[in-house]
Amino acid sequence: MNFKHKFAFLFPGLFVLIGILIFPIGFMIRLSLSSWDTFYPGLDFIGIENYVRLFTDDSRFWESFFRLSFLSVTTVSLQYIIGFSLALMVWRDIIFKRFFRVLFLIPMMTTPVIMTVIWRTFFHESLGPVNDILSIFGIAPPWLTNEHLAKVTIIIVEVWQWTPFMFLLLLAGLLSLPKEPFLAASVDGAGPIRKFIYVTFPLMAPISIGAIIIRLIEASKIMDTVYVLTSGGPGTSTETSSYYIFVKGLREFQFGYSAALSFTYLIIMIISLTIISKLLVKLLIKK
Amino acid sequence: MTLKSYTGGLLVAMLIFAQGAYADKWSDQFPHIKNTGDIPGACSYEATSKKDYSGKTLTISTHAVPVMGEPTALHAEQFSKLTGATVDVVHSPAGDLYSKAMVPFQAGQAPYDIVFGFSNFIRDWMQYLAPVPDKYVNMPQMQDVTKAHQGVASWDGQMYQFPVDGDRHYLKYRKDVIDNPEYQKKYKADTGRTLKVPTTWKEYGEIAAYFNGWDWDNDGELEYGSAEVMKKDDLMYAAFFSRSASYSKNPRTPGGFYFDLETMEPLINNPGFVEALGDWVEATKYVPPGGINFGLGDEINSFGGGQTLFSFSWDDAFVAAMEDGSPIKNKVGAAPLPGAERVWNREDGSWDIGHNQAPYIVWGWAVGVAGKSTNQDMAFDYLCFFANGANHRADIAIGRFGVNPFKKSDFDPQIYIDHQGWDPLIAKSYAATIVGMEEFNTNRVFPLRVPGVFQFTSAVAVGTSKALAGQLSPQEALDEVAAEWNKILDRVGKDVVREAYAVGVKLEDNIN
Amino acid sequence: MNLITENLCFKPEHEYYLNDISLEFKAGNLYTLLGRTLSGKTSFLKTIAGLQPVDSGQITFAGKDFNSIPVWKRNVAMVYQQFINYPHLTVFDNIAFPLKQRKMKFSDIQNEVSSAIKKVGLQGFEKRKIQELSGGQQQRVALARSLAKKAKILLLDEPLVNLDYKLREDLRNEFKNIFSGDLSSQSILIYASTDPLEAMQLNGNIIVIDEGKILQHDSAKEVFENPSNVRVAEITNEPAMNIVNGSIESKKIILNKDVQIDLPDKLKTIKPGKYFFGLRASDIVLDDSGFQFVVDLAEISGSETILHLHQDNLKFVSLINEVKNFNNRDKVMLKIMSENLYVFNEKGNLIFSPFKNK
Amino acid sequence: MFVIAPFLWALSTSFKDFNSVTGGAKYIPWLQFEPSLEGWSVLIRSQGKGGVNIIEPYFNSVFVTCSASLLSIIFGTLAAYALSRFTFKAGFIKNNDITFFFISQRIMPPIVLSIPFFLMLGFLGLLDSLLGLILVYMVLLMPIAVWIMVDFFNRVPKEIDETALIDGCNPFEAFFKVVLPNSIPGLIVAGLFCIIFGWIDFFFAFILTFTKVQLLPVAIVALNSSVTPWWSLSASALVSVAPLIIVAFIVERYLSKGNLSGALK
Repeated sequence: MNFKHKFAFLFPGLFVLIGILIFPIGFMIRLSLSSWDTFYPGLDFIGIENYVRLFTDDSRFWESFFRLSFLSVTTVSLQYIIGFSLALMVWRDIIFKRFFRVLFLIPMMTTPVIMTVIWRTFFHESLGPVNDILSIFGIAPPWLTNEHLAKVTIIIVEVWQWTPFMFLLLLAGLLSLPKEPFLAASVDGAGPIRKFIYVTFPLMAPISIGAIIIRLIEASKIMDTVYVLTSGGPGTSTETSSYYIFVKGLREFQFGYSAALSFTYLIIMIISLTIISKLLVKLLIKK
Repeated sequence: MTLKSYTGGLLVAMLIFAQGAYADKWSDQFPHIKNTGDIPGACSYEATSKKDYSGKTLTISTHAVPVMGEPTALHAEQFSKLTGATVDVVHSPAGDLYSKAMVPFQAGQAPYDIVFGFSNFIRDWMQYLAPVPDKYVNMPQMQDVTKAHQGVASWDGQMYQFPVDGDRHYLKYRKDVIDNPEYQKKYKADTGRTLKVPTTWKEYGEIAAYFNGWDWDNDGELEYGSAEVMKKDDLMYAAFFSRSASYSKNPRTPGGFYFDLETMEPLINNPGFVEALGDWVEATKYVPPGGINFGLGDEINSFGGGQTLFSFSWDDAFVAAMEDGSPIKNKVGAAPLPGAERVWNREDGSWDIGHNQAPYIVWGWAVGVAGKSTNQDMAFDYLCFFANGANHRADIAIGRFGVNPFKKSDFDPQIYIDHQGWDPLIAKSYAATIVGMEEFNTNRVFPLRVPGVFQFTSAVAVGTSKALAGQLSPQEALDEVAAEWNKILDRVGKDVVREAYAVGVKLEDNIN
Repeated sequence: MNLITENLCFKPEHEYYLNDISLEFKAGNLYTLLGRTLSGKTSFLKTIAGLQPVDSGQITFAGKDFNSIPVWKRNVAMVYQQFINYPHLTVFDNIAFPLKQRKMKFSDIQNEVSSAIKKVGLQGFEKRKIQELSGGQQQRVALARSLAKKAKILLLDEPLVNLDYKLREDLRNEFKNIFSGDLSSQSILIYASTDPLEAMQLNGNIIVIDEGKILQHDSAKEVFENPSNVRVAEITNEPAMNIVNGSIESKKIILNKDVQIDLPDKLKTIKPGKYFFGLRASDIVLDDSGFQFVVDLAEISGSETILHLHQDNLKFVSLINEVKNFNNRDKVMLKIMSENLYVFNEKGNLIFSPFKNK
Repeated sequence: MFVIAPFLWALSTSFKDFNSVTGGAKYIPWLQFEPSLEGWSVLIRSQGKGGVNIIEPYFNSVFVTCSASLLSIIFGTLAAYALSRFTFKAGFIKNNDITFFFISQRIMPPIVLSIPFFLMLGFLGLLDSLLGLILVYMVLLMPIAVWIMVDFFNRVPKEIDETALIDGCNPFEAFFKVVLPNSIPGLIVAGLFCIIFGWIDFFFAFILTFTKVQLLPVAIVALNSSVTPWWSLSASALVSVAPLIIVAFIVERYLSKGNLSGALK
């Protein structure tokens, strides 16, 4: 269909969004070309100096970026796997099905900043319940203070918080699947596993891609969890890009530089997400 | 404060200050000051009640409750009752106070009349703050403030922050352990050394390691050596400077602790600091499980809850331990920070042997009035009221308020003995410890107060936490910090930093 | 009140949806648009309705330029192959929807709707929601809605294809009555279909369309008897007409090296050379005197058997008017009814039809 | 168990006080520690007594979240409909690119936008106001609305709209009379997502407000002092999640009825 009315549908939203964003984004780009910091707040012009610094003299940013990639890919895969299993579980008729469905949704609805404080007490190595219970087995993992375990802890919290999102999307997808292919598969004598591999999974592929991409976008912003749980420590072992940008911007008030970081980050994210989504489409659908 | 401690306090007050507490019309109306009643002064209840600010609104950005946030709100409520002003208080976590005020400042706005923060924000904030008017600087209430804290609140002689709190780092220890003859014997037998309050960081480490990981107070729980702020956030570097001061603050080499004032060469990676960081890495072995991720709150919970033998940062852990209801009330002691058996001499490039001790007058709560505020009179009156004699005396007794002594009159041990039920010995050692470092010691370290201070301290936090996590050796870690400091210097401008740093060095070198 | 399209072209990407379509539809007539799936039938209908733009070309209706009239003012009606109704409305409201849209008086609406409901046989279902109806009933609602509108142009896009066999037959018969009885001589009815049988049964004008191009436009009988080219012959027969690339040489029709048949007298006038030969599936019959073929696949459909056969490189489909069991790889003897052969030249155009030359 | 454990812990902690927190992990009130209502009482005490006022922030949060969600849904749904049904082309920019533009707004870390937003709202005089927050939240929420609704509309047969057009509706009438009434499940889902994401935002609410307008997460974080009072923080965390549990039930109801089916695929 093609009517001139189409603009009347699209433009209000588009222009509201652009209207609200054009200044911030333009300002950010301009800011990235300035040396605005605590002491000299102002839009001077220093050319691409900030970008030069970023590309030649800031391994911490790149390290944090790769760490972020690792964390978000891991958490999103885990969320996908767990979310899918849970969705499959309550898809069928089990007892208290509805209760479980509600239960699995709740973590998503908690404010991360607040919930993570609770998690910090939860993993507190001498006052929290986790190590208290584990001490029965004579172990006391340093959840927040070991370089590697701290990452695991962050992953656990992220998985807890956001698996429900994946779960909801996938469950809704499952519930909307047509019945015929399953009947056909049953007639052909396919067992539950083969049914999953050959029927459920392919049918769910498009939904999965959408869900994974959206979660990757959200997961890449992971910050509250890091801030509250470990402040990026121990060392820099849990610093992620957005946390690093946050530190440079709102802690050290190097606005010019943090704008350059942000802009670079944005470009990288848009490119990599586009590539990832193309890859996923190839991987999940063409097969 | 629970009702019980009110009554308890009231009884004590009735006995000692019978005349003062009796028939004071202000303490009837404001139970907060029941212990003392109104104390006369320019900003007393009596004086404040004569002002009329009705119809005006005062806005305050302060810390989260309870620490500093609760007294802010409490005094706001009282101030409002007395003057008719509307007072809006907004609370933020400590880490966000700087940006909460700085973002509007930089955008040319003044949404808050009063901004709470830390004393080391002064250089970044002062261009947006109104200087404290002479009227307040000269009043007796201010003259009672220790010299060190007047210095902390001022920039080159001009006061920008209104003193409402005093902060310093000192050593807290479990008196019941250190003074226990049995443990003293046992320690001697096991190690050949004497068990006493440590005077060097090495001793601190040895004793803490010895008392780590076993149930020395027989409560069924394990106890540990030391609780310290090791979490990589805005506070950990302060703990590091506390540990480094005695190794690097050499009274014979004035002209800079953090930088060499002449060359602006960072000193952060000299052997003194490296030695201190080495000690600190060692300390990860005698902190409680998870201790390497302790923030100040954890430290307070840990020492205040009786979990560790030592702790050495702000007052809070000590006050928490000494509060009514604490399981270790009157079982703790206060002492100056440990020293070192040698101190680095950067001019000779060698160690000066001999005991050296340098107190760290750490930054603490500080509060300023926005330069663009249209209610500056009211704002200063509020702050003055906040810190008036009666309020201050009541505030320092409540651990969770985070308000600590900073007035000369606070160092009378009798206050703590009478009002808070402290053991006289403890009260005396506490008062002596504090007054000693603030009034008499001349080898003090003051917080770094230069433009972009957060960049410098954040670099320290990153570097030292890498060392604590074992990612880097102490030398490597501090070399990295020094390199980062040089970069920041280049960015911010060496001369700008030098100019600001000179102001702090003057304090350290006792030049007025 | 004629509908005229001139040189309609639409090529959104790389393929033509509509390729130079010029047609004239006369009021009071039924046109069947016959073509395979994706041949451009739906595109054409949507273009008439105004739902799809064209790159070039002109539509005129009753002498007026139709291009410039937006879809909602064109007064056409359309029934889709999917059962498209308004799911949130009842049957009555569904049918009344276009009438309300026209701001008709409520009493008139009631009359129109009930007469339309009667026509499609849905009495008693007025208050039902759409989801509570079967597929056939849903399609009746869609039909009723388009009838109630009394549109000047009624477009039906394979309305029966998604129904099961029995229902399809029933509804098709009803269609005939509805159309012949009610649809006044004022209306143009265009019926898109993939099914040649259906097209023949409807017995209107047949327009054969393929790859967006009109191949033939004639009466049903004419299209059946004289398909203008190979593609039409394939499209208008079910199963598709067998088309074989062969030649005529010295009084013989050579289909491959084994299958060679004597040239029937009727074809003697045709010069030797390469040709396409068309043969309806029903013109290949079991006969021991014929050639030997191998069965690739045998399908039984109703009272008929369809055999897919091959002999060397030659592939045939044969329709046998009885039910017989064959196994794959069975060998069967088949006779080719050579007098019913169509002959197309190398370009695929018809040069000989058994009907024309009878 | 994994899902619920933190809540149980928070519930238990909310009844503790300083001594029962610092004495190691304890779980069961009365049995292992003396329960105290301190944590909960903080939520209703006046500020001067060390409480945090959460009633007004609660209503602010509800108002801002709902208004921003509603506006996002309105604009987002219209845009999503356009992107799903019509073809747009401007140079190399096509429908998918516009859709991606909408969704990509969520890629930006909030920190990136905080300063510019602050300056912009300052210029418009909307700092510390509900309206300013609503504007900002629209940027956060509209991408979600567009994403869900484009998906939804892609699954509603376009022949329904076409039929409406043929039946005499212009595109607006077709949208409002036919498409919208049949999109209620999608709208509900999009609305719920918007509400969730609006409700849990902390960052913008924190940076862009001063004293007049406070949202719930900001009010609660005011409890996260340097000495974290575990008890009151736990209590307030539970309070903040409570209304969304109702939301969870609504979502579930739609799931069970299968109405959501078309909504999210």
